[in-house]
Amino acid sequence: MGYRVAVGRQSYAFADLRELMAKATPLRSGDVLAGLAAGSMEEMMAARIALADLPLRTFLHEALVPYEIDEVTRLIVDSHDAAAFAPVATLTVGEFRDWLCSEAATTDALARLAPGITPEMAAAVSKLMRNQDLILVARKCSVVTRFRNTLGLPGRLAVRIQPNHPTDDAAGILASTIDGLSYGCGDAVIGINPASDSTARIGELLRLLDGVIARFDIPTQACILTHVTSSIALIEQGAPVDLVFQSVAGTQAANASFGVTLALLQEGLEAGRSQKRGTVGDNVMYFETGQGAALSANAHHGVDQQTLEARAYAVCRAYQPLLVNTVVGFIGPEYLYDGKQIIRAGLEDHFCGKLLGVPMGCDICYTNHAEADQDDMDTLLTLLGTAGVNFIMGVPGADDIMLNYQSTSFHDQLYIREVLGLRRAPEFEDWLRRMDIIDPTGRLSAGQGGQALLTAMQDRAA
Amino acid sequence: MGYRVAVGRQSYAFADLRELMAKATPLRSGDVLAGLAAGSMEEMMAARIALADLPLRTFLHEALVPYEIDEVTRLIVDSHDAAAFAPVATLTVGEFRDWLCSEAATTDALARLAPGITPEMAAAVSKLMRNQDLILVARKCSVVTRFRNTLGLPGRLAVRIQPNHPTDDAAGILASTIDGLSYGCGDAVIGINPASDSTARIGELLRLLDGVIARFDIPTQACILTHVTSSIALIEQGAPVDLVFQSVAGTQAANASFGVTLALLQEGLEAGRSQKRGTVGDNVMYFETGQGAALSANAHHGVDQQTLEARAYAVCRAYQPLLVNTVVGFIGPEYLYDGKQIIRAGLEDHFCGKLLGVPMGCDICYTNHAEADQDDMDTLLTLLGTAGVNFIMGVPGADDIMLNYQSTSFHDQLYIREVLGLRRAPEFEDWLRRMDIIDPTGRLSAGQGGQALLTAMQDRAA
Amino acid sequence: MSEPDEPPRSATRFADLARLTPARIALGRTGASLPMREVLRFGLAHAQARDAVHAPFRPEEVAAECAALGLETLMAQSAARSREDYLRRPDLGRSLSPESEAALAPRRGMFDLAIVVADGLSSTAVHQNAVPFIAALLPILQRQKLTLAPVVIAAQARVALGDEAGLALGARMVAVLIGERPGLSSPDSLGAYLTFGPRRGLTDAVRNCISNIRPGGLSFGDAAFKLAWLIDQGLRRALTGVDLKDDSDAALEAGVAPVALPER
Amino acid sequence: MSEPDEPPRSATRFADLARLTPARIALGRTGASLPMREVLRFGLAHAQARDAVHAPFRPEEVAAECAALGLETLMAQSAARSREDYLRRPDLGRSLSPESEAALAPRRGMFDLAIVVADGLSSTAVHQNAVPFIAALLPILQRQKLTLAPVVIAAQARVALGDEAGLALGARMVAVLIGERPGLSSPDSLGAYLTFGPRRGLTDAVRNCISNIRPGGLSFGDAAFKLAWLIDQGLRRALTGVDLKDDSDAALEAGVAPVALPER
Ligand code: B12
Ligand code: B12
Repeated sequence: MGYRVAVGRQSYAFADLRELMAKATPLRSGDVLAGLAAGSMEEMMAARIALADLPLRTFLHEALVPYEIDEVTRLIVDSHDAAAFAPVATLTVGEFRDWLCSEAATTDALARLAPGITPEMAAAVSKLMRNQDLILVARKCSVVTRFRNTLGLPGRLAVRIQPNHPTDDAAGILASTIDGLSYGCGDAVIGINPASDSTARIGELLRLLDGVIARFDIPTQACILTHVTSSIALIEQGAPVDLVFQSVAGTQAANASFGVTLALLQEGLEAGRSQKRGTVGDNVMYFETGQGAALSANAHHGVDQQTLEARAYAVCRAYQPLLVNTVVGFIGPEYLYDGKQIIRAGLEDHFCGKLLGVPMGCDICYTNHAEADQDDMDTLLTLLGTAGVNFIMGVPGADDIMLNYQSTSFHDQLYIREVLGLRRAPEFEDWLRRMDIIDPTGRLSAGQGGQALLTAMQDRAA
Repeated sequence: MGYRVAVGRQSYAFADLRELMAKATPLRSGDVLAGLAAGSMEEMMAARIALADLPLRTFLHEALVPYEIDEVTRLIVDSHDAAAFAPVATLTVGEFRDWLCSEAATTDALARLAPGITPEMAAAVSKLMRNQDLILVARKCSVVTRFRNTLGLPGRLAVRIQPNHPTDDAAGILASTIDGLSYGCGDAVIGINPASDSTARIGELLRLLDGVIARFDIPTQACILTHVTSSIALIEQGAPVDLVFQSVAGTQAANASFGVTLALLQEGLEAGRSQKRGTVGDNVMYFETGQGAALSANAHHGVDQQTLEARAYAVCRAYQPLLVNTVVGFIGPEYLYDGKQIIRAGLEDHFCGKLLGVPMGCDICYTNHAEADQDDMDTLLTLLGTAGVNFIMGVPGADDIMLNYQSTSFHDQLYIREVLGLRRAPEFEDWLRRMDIIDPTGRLSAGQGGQALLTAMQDRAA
Repeated sequence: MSEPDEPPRSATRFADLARLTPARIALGRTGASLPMREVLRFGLAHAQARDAVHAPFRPEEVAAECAALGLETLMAQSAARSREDYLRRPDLGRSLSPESEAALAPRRGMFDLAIVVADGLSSTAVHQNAVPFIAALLPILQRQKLTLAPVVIAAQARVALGDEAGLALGARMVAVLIGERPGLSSPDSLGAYLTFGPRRGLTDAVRNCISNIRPGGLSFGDAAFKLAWLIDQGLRRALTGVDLKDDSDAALEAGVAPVALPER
Repeated sequence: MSEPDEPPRSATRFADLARLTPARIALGRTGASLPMREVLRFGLAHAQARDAVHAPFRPEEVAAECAALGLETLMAQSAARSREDYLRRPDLGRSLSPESEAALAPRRGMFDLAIVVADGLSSTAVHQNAVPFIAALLPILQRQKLTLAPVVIAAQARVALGDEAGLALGARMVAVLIGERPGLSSPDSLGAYLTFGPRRGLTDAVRNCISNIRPGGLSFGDAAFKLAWLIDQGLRRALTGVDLKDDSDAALEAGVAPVALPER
């Protein structure tokens, strides 16, 4: 079904819903690369005007990626909760945006609504929203998850320690981990991207982190970000796996390029749960996503990258994850060209995820081939802090020496806590107090805090 | 005196302090236009490395604009407070940045320091600071001023109603003013940019605003943003002038192009004070500035635009202003090319002004010939709200129909209050409560609030 | 689209306010936010205003219209070679190109006033409003018995280009009619800048400005009266700028038009 | 520069940590912020890493070095014509230019393995590490008695360009040695991607990857052993990708090198 809009003397036609969605999207290089972007600002506005008038329920009847060929579409359609959707069922996309901004959309109302929202609806409404709307509404959404601590409570921000090392060297990884803990990081997860794909090596890393957590009795979880099949294999071998990681995308074909299917993710979930390693909850999955992944795998079906990204969250949602991380500027300028595009995408991703009921964090990051710098990251960090992001990365000095990109640092999280008064996960905060790493105001302690952590290192050396 | 830095295999030379300052500046089109910008990122970093090592007191000996030919330089040098400067007198620029970020730089310490800081020092240190530093430190600075209310208290944000009209039509201006008040705006000032330069017309506008303020007993002030000479003339004619306005810049020559001298500003200050119209204080000056003004008047002396902007604040500071407003994206892309440059400049200006002890507000804005949009403004608004900006503009629908640019709106201020919990000036807040315009949480009231304001309109009509 | 929850106030009467000004007031709100329809209306206006900056200038049309008023014209071009150049290099927009300089030189004479029509940031403004404004101005100037240089039609021009043009033509005063930067609600606003004794190196402090000349702003008649008043006063006192205050309104009201009342 | 106030902990011992990893740890802090010297160090590294992306690729040098190892080479070029193009259009970087396609076709044969050296996002990585890595790999491949196609040296290339190159040469398997995107601390990191049955339309799921090959990362010897192990296993099982797990470490430790231990 086509759409036609007249603005001024010009009339614009959009062949189908996919085209309408793509043309309504704020400019980004990935959509230009895919040949889907609007040709002018006026055309973009025409698409938004048409999109605003579209009944929200259209997305329940008209699939952007065909049901028959795509299991992600099937998941979205088959698991849609019509009762939850009821309060907004008669609205257009534009009216939905007004409702989201209104006082009627309370934290509770939004939580009840989430199962009724499809990723396409979330993406559509986000395209009509300014940055301030994305912040304002996301801020009202609260998605709380638990494994060994409680993440996502209002006014709190968690941090993943990302102690990567180019050769997976245990001492190096441990050093980064201890440094991170001494800055009060690590409540989201201590998560290593292994340089190696070797299961033996990954098993060692798992035991390393398990040892640290056990030794200091840290109310947090560890994760090695290896392929889900490796995690399953490791669980079978009896390795101490807290969280099962996987990168996911918004189409079956893109997931296939990642070597995963929904059934495999279900297997991963069950393997993870079978461990019963959580103490306060059993959210065992950790997912990463990022705009452009589907296009980069030639698996985008003519759908814009932001909509596909929202579909990835629907994939995540099905497996009750502890953490979902949009690694927003990670891939490169071919998908998000500069700081402005990265900032916008970060806000969209966070909003869409939260609206869908997913525990969104953000890897606020850029690569050296993109037109971005630390100032852009400071900006996005401040915006996402205001928007209530569940967690961010803690990379030593913001420089990932293995993945070759820049993210947020142990210092950056201190900054955002300072200016926005954000606290850590409650169990973790208590632990940091006990260890005298932080003082009662939440600032780093003036005492001997963190010193004890060094013993982990010394023992190793011994 | 020259500077030389070796980085890697390359060595960079900077002929003098002006060149060093200019090359250390984050990229912006105005410095490129002036032929002052660094040629590469590496050269920029080399300049910053040299600048970080420069003793802060260098700026006391070495003037960027010669003392002999520039009264702004003379003002800066002659009014420097050596005792206030003492705590940082031995630091380099880089060490000064570290001190500013440290716990030692408390709100009180920063207030005591302000008279000891020259604009060149502020500009220099800002060039070494990331966006997050500019926010973090500015947030610790508090500059409180008073006329009919108290502006600049921590946790508070004031708004200027800017009810401009292309023909200065009284009814139109009044309509915009009432609309603004009904959104709880107007505590900074109700300030009109007159389309006309006619003193008679300006006198009418002054009486119009004076009438509204008197009628509803609003604890706020009015201003017509006309040339200081016009305000002086109007005061002599007995017109009700609350605040005396003037655009200023950072060099004598640029001020001359604006038709002002320091002596004239002093006259303006005295004329304003002679009125004794303030109730809680006598800060009677309202200044506007913006990067690029000096260059645009061919009066930049080879100094980068950000440093000159900081010098404009030293001009303002001398006249105990109530309000200083950097109209950051106002002039156009030849000085700040895109959203990124506007955002950076807004943060720098706010930081430098606050460090110098000036009551900084920001007209968060852009023109239609610049590469910027509402998303960039939302971003800068959120950042400046976090940084503790004293006031912003309230332009109906963000569209100034006379000055032809986009600023922040009555709605935008609601947004930033909502997400950051910012309150209005205390006296004004009380008044809004009495008028039932806001409820006890500070949100717009659910009652008949604002209705009474309409009577102003009806009376006029009658 | 649904009516977002309006601010709690008699909406009809607040809505009445909107009729009093083209400003975007009485927009309503949803929570703290602008309603969707206004967000879209704004976005569209922004898209269109951005296009206005780049709308091509058609100097021949302006020349033809001037000819219809009986005015001779000269074509000129600033040193800026492209719109990109113009936007980033205002310095270039302030100078005549060497060719234009050469073209004006032979026309040097003894004129009271030179009028320069410059595209500035909105050729739309010039196309819609420059010639109607001149048409309103001309009769007053004629009554003032001023000698007029040929009208210069300048592309990619800034205000200060008038200084070089006025100097080249030997005019005592120059009036630059220029497209102001386009606004969301007024992509067609014309500015008039008056400078006594045009020559290189002047600053804006020695000019007077009349702005917002367009049907939705200052009418052609009122603007013409103001400009003529300033021209008259400026020529008498041999200056323009901050020392010449626009008291034309008083003159208009008092009927003491030193020249003549505009025809409305 | 002054010592900013250090985190309250025995700095010497925390500082010891920094010797254990190239990661930026034990940096100290001033308030909540990174000390000035680290901000500057980071900024400079960023400036230099950005330059690395644009550092020119010198394929002739690579060819000469390969020749010194006794390897024949072929020059190729992707469909991306400029660095700008390459950065914005990864699709172009994945295809051979028509000229290169034509140049490879005549060399089609029956090879076990084709090696492609591709600039990727860091020609620095390739210039510093590709040939030393091949030198470490070669003896193992020779012991494996594999037939090797001429080495393809490809400019403006992405990983998937190897699929077209391998197909064109008739290789059962292709190993692409490519410059990984430059990091702040490692502008010189080389990746090796192995694909069985190269042809158009493959996804990354059917490849194996060895990453961070450089002196500060995975050593040439270890990387060569891993790659040779994967090649051997891949050829035996006629697959690469997610179904082929890298168990070379176990093999290495157990001494069950199916091929030969790398010479270190
Ligand atoms: C960018 C990147 C990605 C991007 C790729 C998309 C893109 N358009 O570039 C995304 C985010 C999608 C990604 C995903 C994954 N990646 Co990755 N990725 C990288 C990274 C940071 C840079 C690669 C690079 O510079 N390539 C060079 C450029 C010039 O070539 P290119 O043709 O543009 O890039 C292609 C390859 O890089 C390829 N690719 C990217 N990752 C992987 C992983 C594997 C196993 C394979 C075979 C191919 C592959 O995708 C690109 C597009 O085709 C490297 C780290 C590094 N230092 O190199 C990790 C890295 C290669 N990835 C890794 C992993 C584990 C993965 C995942 C398997 C994670 C997961 N558990 O799901 C997934 C799935 C990959 C797949 N099968 O498709 C590991 C590989 C470990 C190993 N030795 O096997 C690395 C080394 C990082 C790490 N240690 O975690 N990745
Ligand atoms: C941009 C602008 C400025 C910029 C100019 C710098 C720049 N590089 O563009 C800045 C911020 C510096 C500025 C300052 C002032 N401005 Co101003 N400005 C404008 C604005 C918004 C747009 C002008 C435009 O589009 N010009 C067209 C472009 C294509 O030409 P240009 O050559 O690039 O622009 C030159 C002129 O615009 C000139 N200029 C700008 N403002 C003024 C004011 C006066 C009185 C004069 C003579 C010249 C002048 O400066 C530019 C560079 O030379 C207009 C509003 C409007 N709708 O036009 C007000 C406007 C022209 N300015 C106005 C005023 C009052 C001032 C100030 C006198 C304010 C003050 N009290 O100090 C100062 C001083 C001006 C001076 N003497 O130098 C009034 C003029 C009222 C009147 N009828 O006289 C206007 C109409 C707005 C208003 N109502 O407040 N301004």
